[in-house]
Amino acid sequence: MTPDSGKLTSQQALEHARDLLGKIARDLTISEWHLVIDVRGDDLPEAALRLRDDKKLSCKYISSIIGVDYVDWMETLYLLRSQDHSVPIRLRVRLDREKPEVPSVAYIWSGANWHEREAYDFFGIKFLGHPDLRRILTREDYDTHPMKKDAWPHRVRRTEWRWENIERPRRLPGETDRRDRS
Amino acid sequence: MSLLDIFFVVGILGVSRLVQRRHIYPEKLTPYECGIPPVGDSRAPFAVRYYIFALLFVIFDVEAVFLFPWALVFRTLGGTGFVEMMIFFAVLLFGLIYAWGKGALEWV
Amino acid sequence: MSVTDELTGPGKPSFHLEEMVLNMGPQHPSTHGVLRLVLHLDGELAVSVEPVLGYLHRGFEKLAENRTYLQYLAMLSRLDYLSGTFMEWSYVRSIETLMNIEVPKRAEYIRVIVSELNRIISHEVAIGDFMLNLGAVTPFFWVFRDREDVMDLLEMVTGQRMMYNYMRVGGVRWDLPEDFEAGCRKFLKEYPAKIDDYEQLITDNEIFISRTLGMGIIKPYEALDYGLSGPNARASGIDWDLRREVGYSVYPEFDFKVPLGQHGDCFDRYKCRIEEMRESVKIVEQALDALCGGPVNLKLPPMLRPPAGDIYRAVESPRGEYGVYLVSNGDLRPWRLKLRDPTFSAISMIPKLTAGNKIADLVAIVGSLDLLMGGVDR
Amino acid sequence: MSLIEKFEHPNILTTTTDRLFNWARSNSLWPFTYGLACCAIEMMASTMPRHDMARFGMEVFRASPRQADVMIVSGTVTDKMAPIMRHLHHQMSEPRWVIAMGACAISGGMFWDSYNVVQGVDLLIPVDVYIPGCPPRPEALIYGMQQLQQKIRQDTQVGKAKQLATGPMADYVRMKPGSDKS
Repeated sequence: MTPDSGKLTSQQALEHARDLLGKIARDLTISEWHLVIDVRGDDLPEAALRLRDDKKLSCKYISSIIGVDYVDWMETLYLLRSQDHSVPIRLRVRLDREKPEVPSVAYIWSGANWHEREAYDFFGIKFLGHPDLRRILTREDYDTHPMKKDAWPHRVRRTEWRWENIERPRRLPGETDRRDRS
Repeated sequence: MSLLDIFFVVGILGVSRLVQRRHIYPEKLTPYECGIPPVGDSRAPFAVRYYIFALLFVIFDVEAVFLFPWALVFRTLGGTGFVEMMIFFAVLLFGLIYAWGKGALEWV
Repeated sequence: MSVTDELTGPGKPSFHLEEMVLNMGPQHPSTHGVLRLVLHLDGELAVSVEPVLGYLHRGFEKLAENRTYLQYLAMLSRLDYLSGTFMEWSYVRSIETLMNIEVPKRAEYIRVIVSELNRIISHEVAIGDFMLNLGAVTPFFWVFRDREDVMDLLEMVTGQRMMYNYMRVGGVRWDLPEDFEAGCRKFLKEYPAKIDDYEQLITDNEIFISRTLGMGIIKPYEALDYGLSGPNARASGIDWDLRREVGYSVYPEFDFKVPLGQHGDCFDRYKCRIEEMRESVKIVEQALDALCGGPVNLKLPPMLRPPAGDIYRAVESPRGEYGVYLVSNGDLRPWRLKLRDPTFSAISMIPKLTAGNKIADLVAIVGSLDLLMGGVDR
Repeated sequence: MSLIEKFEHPNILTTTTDRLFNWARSNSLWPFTYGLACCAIEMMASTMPRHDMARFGMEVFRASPRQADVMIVSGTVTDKMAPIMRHLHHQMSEPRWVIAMGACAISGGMFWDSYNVVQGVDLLIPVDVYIPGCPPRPEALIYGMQQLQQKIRQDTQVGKAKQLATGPMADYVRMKPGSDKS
């Protein structure tokens, strides 16, 4: 269902974005009234700046940055939404899997800073020019990027914090009550 | 100091010393900082503003200490005791107003 | 040679003047769960604050790739554990849009009723915790006492106090019990008076006003820049509420006001939450009146296989825009599931908001953002 | 070690002090605010007006481990939180008890295959009472606390000194500070 009148409809937004971005936008599609724009990696900041400073499509609000691992290529999506024209816009950038790198947009939207750190933490996508690209959710000394498809096996067990050699308490016949353990 | 007081002080401390479970090991003695092993030494120099607050606190705490005996003998002192106490309050009140005016209470 | 050079020059005794690093760590009464704030303190002022996350990171998004669509539905209310129905709602809506399923009307109304009741609970705990941070314990007791009444209603409908698992793809699990409507109407009649009690106790309290008015001000453009949504953004004057902008489900049929704040300080955030609770009461009343007959779910087979494709659906949860980005390749299990949490962006604002405040104000600002670490750390 | 714990066999002195201490300890259990996830909300609800935990003397929630007796682990313990939890447990003053509240604390619960969740708190610290449920209802938490009170009432001080010197905590006593890699 398209938003109510008075606001830019998806079709008008598509036309406007096409002539705004010109050849930067590789292709524009509408999926369920969201406008999806495919962009190449290096001119992503250019497209982002234009979209943010444009009068009609003023995408000042960045909802999130999503990394997706399609085994033979990787993708980052930038969910944008302009407040006045509630047409959500999705910038899609395709990266190669071995060396996923994309210029950072942290200086365009300060909200993107942490989302990029999370995408790096989960997928190992390097955001060039990011103020401090560190892990944000997993442990600092975690070696793999967990969300990648080849980060299986699922359960990476760490047992060195096991407390001495205490095994799971089982009530064996004749075993005394565990009360006396402090 | 009557014998009873000595008995109470020594008794309580002694009994607790006898029956408490003392099981001290290094990790238990580390200072508590929300679960994270503390970093850096805690002997960093304090801000001088804390000293001013401590000073004001001591003054008005001592003033409160003088209130308790006064409250006990309030009825026997009659009018004159009351007036003297009010003078004592007035002096300290002016001290407080002066400190307030000088901005000692603001945490700059 | 300035004074400090004389004191701290080479060969002089080490008299360094750096700040004291203090941990408002994962286990702290006022950090609403396991958020850790590394404070660099100069006396009482926090020179710089750095949040550290991840102490409750359970890997929800990786687990999604190991569960079928129905199995994962049960886990969703553990995410933002105060507003479980909204997680399920946005997940379920994204699947329904992928499979373009039409949800029966009665199920939509029931979803609105259950979710708005859940919004009331979530706002209550938010206000209660915020007051506890400022040292007021009485509101905390009142809030939890009233919360129990709503939980009885929800337990009557869904069977659980907090983890509902009530919504299914294509409707809801089962119909409303008979005595739910009577109990709900009685609650809706009494509840606005209780909100007035909170207002009378909190809003006119001088201590509360002096501690929150003008504290942690968020400008509208800053809120947009950092990606804030929900009551945190509306308090700064951003007139944006998914229920009205996108008009999903049956919300266009109800008329409700979206409360806005002027200055975006702690007081306005609290005020927005109180007003939203009143609006939710109105919405539930209208939804109860508009309840129509009909089936409650579509009885789909449990092993769903949505067609290949990707979809992003967001819902107005009590903390903001809660979205689910789902990529499915026609398999029984999702290929990729991203859960977009509004509090994640709110916390990214803490360093900017709380730099230069005293610790007591820092606690008030962090409390007013209504953080919940379950959704942030996923 | 205290005088009473040095006795090897129960005698008139230890039984009377046992009864006195156990009565005092069991009826004034001070929980340690250690709320991690959803169970923390139910823990809060159990101290509130309807399911009043104060009826049994357990409503004084202390935020610092020095003043708490019972550590209620309510929520999921992740790998990043594991060393911190052990650290806090060791900082609690004796005698101390641990309640594993909720399925996540007992056995990792529904995150059995997560790469970042500790599969059960008893891998890290000795647990006295397990309260199943996800989240357990406030009545279940109060019932669990009562089970702990039963357990404390049967506690004995005799032989505790020898047990502490030789038990699993033994090598802690002779350890240099910081040698425990947590």
